[in-house]
Amino acid sequence: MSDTLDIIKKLAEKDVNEYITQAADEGRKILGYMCSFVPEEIIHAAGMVPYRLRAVGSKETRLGDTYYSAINCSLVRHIFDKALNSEFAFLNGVVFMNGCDHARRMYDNWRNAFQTQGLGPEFLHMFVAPHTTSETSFQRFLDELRDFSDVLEKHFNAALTTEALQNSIAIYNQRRELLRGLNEMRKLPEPPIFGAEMLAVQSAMTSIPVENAVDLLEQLTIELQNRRIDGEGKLRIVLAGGAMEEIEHIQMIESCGAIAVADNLCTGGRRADVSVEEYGDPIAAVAKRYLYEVSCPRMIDEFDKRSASLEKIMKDYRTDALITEKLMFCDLWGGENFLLKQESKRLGFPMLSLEREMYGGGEGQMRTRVQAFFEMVRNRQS
Amino acid sequence: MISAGIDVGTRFVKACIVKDGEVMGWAGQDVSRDIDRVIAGVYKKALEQAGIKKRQVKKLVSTGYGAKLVKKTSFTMSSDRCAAKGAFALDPTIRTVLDCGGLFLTVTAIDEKGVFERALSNDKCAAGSGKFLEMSAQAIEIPFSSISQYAELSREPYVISSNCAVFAESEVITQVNHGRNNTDIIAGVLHSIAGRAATLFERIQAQDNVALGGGLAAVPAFADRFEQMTERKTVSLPMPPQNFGAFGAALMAQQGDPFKEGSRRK
Amino acid sequence: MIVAGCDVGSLTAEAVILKDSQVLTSKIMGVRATAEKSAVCVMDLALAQAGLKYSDIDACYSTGYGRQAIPFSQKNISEISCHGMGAYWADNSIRTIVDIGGQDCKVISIDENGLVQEFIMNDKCAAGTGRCLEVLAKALDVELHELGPLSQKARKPINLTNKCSIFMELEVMQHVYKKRKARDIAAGINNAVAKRVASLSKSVPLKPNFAITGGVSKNVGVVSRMEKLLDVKFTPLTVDPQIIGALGAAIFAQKENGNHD
Amino acid sequence: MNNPSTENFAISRAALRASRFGAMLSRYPRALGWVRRLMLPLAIQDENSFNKHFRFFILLAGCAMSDPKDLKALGILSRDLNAYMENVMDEASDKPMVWSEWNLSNEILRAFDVRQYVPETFAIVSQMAGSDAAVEMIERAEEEGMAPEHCSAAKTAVGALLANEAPKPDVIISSSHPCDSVASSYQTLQYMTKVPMFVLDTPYWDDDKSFKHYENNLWDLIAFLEKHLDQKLDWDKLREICANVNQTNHYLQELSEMSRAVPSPTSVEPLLLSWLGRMAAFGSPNGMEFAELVHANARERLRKKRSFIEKEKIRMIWYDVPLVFAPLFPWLEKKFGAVVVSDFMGRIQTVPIDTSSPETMVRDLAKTHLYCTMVRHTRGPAEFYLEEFKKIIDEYSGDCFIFMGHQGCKGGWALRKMFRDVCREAGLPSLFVSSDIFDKRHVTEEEVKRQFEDFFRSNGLA
Ligand SMILES: Nc1ncnc2c1ncn2[C@@H]1O[C@H](COP(=O)(O)OP(=O)(O)O)[C@@H](O)[C@H]1O
Ligand SMILES: Nc1ncnc2c1ncn2[C@@H]1O[C@H](COP(=O)(O)OP(=O)(O)O)[C@@H](O)[C@H]1O
Ligand code: SF4
Ligand code: SF4
Ligand code: SF4
Repeated sequence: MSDTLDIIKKLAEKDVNEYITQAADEGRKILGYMCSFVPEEIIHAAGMVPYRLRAVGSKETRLGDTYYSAINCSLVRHIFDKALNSEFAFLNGVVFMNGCDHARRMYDNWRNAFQTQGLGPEFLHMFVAPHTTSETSFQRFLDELRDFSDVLEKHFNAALTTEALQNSIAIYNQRRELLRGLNEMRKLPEPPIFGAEMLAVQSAMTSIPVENAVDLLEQLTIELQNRRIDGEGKLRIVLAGGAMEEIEHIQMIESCGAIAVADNLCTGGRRADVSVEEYGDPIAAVAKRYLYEVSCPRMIDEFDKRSASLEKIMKDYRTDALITEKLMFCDLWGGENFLLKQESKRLGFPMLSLEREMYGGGEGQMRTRVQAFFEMVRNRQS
Repeated sequence: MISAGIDVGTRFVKACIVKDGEVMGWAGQDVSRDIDRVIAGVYKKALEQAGIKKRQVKKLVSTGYGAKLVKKTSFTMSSDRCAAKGAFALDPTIRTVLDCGGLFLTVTAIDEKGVFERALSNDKCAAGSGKFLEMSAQAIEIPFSSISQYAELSREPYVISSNCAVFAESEVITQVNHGRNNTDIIAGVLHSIAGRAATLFERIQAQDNVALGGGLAAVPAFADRFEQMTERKTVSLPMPPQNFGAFGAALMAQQGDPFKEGSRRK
Repeated sequence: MIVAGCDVGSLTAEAVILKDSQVLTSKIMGVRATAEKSAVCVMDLALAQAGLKYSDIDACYSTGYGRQAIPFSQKNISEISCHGMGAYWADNSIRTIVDIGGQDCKVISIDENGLVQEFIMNDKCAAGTGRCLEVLAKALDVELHELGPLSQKARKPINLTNKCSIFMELEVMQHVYKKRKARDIAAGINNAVAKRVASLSKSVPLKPNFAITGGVSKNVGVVSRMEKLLDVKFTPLTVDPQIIGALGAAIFAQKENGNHD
Repeated sequence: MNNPSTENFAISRAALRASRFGAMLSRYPRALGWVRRLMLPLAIQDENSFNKHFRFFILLAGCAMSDPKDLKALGILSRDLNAYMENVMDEASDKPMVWSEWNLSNEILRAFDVRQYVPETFAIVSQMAGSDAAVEMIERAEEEGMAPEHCSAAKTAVGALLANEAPKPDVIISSSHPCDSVASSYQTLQYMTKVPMFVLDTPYWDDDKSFKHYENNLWDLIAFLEKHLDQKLDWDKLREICANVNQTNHYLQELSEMSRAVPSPTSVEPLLLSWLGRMAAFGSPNGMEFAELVHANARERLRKKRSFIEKEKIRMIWYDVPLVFAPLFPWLEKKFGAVVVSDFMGRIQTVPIDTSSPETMVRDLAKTHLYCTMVRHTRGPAEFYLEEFKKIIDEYSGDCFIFMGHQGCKGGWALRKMFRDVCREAGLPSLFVSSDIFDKRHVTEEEVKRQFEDFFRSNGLA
């Protein structure tokens, strides 16, 4: 049994943790953010701790529903519900992103709640990323990153030097490398870690200061050297999708006779895929990494690339099947699911798409489907 | 003057006879295929209870989802307004009426003169309705009248979050199969319906005092949960809440031109 | 060799006992408070009828919603595989199975060994399930088993447009209030459900022969409408469609525990 | 369910026939006015097998436009609409086929020698062929596995492609807004057609940097088109089109502002039609003539203080327009004397295009694109909606606000608390209806009517 893994799993189960409170006590500002496009390096270089908002621990969306409607994504409703319950009171600011329509409206709703109900914090910023990867978009994005740095500097009275940014890039790259190391181990026939556990690791790492993350990951890497999971008779699967934080859900999938050895989840392995270049203009390097490598269906002109990278993952990790995860009412992943389904027919890999509401139950039906899918994959293999 | 109100809801038909603002009699019955018979029957029962002949009724007003099915009415009126009218007549301190019916939750805000201000209904999905409670209770074999008793016994309500009433029901069944107590489940169902009612309540930015109307309000455990969630007390009125709509309609009938009253147009 | 299969669904529980590939007994009953109780109960009945004891059974597999909670089963298998296998066993020319149960519906494509090759299961909405039929039948005030025969007599079926089963109920009520004929409404209900299932089945390769299982297969209205929409004929099965799931589980038990020769 | 037809453009042809018939009739506006008057009671009834086809036709023959002069204007517009449809179906043509997303006003595209198809218009075209056609297309797309949450317009577009109702494209142009549904569905369309696609990246804010970014995008688009169509942009033609667009916009903008008068001399219908026209006839002589005529008619009524409808009683401000329930407008008019005085779909708010040089044209075209309906509001922060909404409330003397929410517009639904707050502050009663602009499976017409009736009653408006 691995101690560090237990520590990390505990971290994943909660929204506030001692590392964050400690950082706050030391006077570091905590900045919440919503989406994988928000550059953590820049926030970090301004002396702050980026913290990804999660719905974990939320039971209902009662208050969130006073703003959002029943056809809005449950993740967003849960997170905003938590905000209205002052569960994010420890944040010094929130950065929103025009990721999807549901999430970007949180910028509006949060401001409204700030004005009408005094919901903190005061610093609410909209960070805008283009939807295409053209040169024009790149220039625009570069500009946005510079503006973002300026805003942080001004509002928090911080000095965001090139050197600081270079350091931040280095340490985030270190975190990425460590995560990649773990992923590398998952390629083994007997991986050291379950997919559910790995998701816990990945989610926890976005809720603590990066320095602590690196320490924990280093220990975890050592501890996992000798851990092996018996993969005998289990299918190797890859998960793809947007935000995913329900660890029990992956446990359920794995309990049907599989190990999730790889993922392309927004809150998962995709963040660690590619490092930021450590030479040249650091802002440009960050821009390049975030515009071209986040690999999200909100980018309209790069499905081929996304599909190719998924195909590569499936080959590298020798997976038997793909499971895609989407939340109800998500246009972006709905469309992506359809495209992946076509690709699965073209390339001949089995694929199952699951739709769920965040913390929404319905396990019985889901289990039947997953189990039948695994039985089907085995039938096809034999 | 004697007037009558008939509320043809999604689940029940209710009738109420009023004489000069006083209730004389009322009756209610499940809707069924032969709706005309049901309406006639309910009306007749209410008249009998009031001891009044049909021809003595000067004016008849209908309300509710199927208001148009009632024949020979003076006019029809929307149910949110009738429920508010009824509740306000019983207690003029009331500013908000939450009508929890078979398929719709409606919240109505009124001003200090009882004039309608605004109303809101729940989102189109049935998981926050009386019907859902009935279906769940049926699925786990709890008689409707004992729902409150069962819910009180629950220590750990299992909250069902599915948006769909039918799927929520199947989740209920799955949970039963997993050995969960039916007390926890019914408490969870009540919790989720009350949650939706509370959201609606928040949305309209309701003022005190609050009255609960509709068939669901007759379930004490529901009202309790609702109060807990919103941290407000609701006023209990001297009439079964399911009857507010029909009562309000009958009161409307007593007035001259109902559309002028409370008109907000400048 | 004696094997058994047990299917605990949401409404009914079934048990099947096989002896040397012959059905010895089968039993159907309504579910009890928990899946475990239902399973024990139905298996007791089946065993009693066959005059056997638990220890006589060489292997027992379970399926259905309650499949994980069954104490005496060695393995649980999804309903989808079991329905595929059960239908295949009943008639081995079957390649496509449409199963419409109480809580969901599935279209299953199997290979020449009865193993699942492809399947689809409804997940978006409850419309298109047996439960939806029950709710609508109740709104129309007819018994469930009358719905099929009644709809066969329809001349001008109504068109139910709503996607949501609860609101479909309201729509049915409105038609009732408008004094539309019960048979036309019944046909409208069956057509709506059949249409749901038919559109689901488009994403699975439809290979002949076809079979329909699950409780709703007893509703002739839905079945004949499905045949029309999919342009296929369903092969009647020799066994009661409701026990197919349990039967499939028993066959799996036999396959995986018998001596392969 | 009908067997899917194998014939290409079966639905489009039927729609074209209906439209041609309408155009023919509109040559006799007075007679058409009478036909309309006679048929109206049948049209505003609930849909049944008898009136299914002609009720939409009635809408087309002038929605609630009872003035023969307006009907004449409609006839002019329908010439271009017919030409558009004929063009789409003209498989023999050797001009390249360009698909362009429905929120792009395609002045630039028109300055090339191409045929154009707006995939989402198919939803409207199929309405003309009877309202079930749209649902059929949607079902077709959903059966294929397309995401059910996508905008029904996008689903019809994909359904049309599957049902051989869409022409084969050579290139596609799209944009990243107004909503995720567009962003996502164009990836689907591109995947299915496998042709080069250009995507304009729509900015979030309304500042100079944003406009500049979009302008750069337009330059990229021109380069892309020149390359893939192997043609040069005809700047003179573009200048002509821009000049025409300026005029047309001027008329339409004034038209939408005339509704401030009580009673309103115009309603949302001409504007909506021009919105349809924007896809088919924007920048064309006929398009301008239409705008000029409806403008002149409204001006005439304004002078005489006449209402657009027979008797105006309720002035409504709308959020989104349920095209599938088009006969709702005549019904509202007949039953309640309700007229839409302003809405977010038809309202034109834009800047004139400076035609002095290619640079100025592209600069201002960028602005007109970003000020176009849907795009103007949905792409940015809530203020883009709310500020305009507050202005409308101030200026248009509305009696109520109708939020006819559409299932695709998740971003709009996410704002409904703020809309409600604004209404509350202004003392404006508001009705929130959950519907869908093209998919009548979502909510029945009867249900929508019931909600309207209850709402008007409750608020003492009727
Ligand atoms: N005795 C009862 N039997 C069944 N349901 C009841 C009973 N008493 C109250 N209810 C509840 O009342 C609801 C119907 O409320 P009602 O206000 O009559 O609705 P509507 O006006 O839409 O018909 C039912 O859905 C159920 O939850
Ligand atoms: N005699 C019958 N006639 C018509 N339909 C029936 C009949 N019996 C059952 N059904 C339908 O079958 C459904 C139950 O199917 P079943 O396969 O037993 O469900 P499950 O597998 O979920 O237990 C019911 O919801 C009902 O619609
Ligand atoms: S799951 Fe989809 S809708 Fe929800 S926040 Fe993510 S991208 Fe947006
Ligand atoms: S999900 Fe259920 S309650 Fe919701 S729309 Fe569908 S059948 Fe209705
Ligand atoms: S109508 Fe709404 S959902 Fe459809 S494209 Fe426009 S903004 Fe998007």
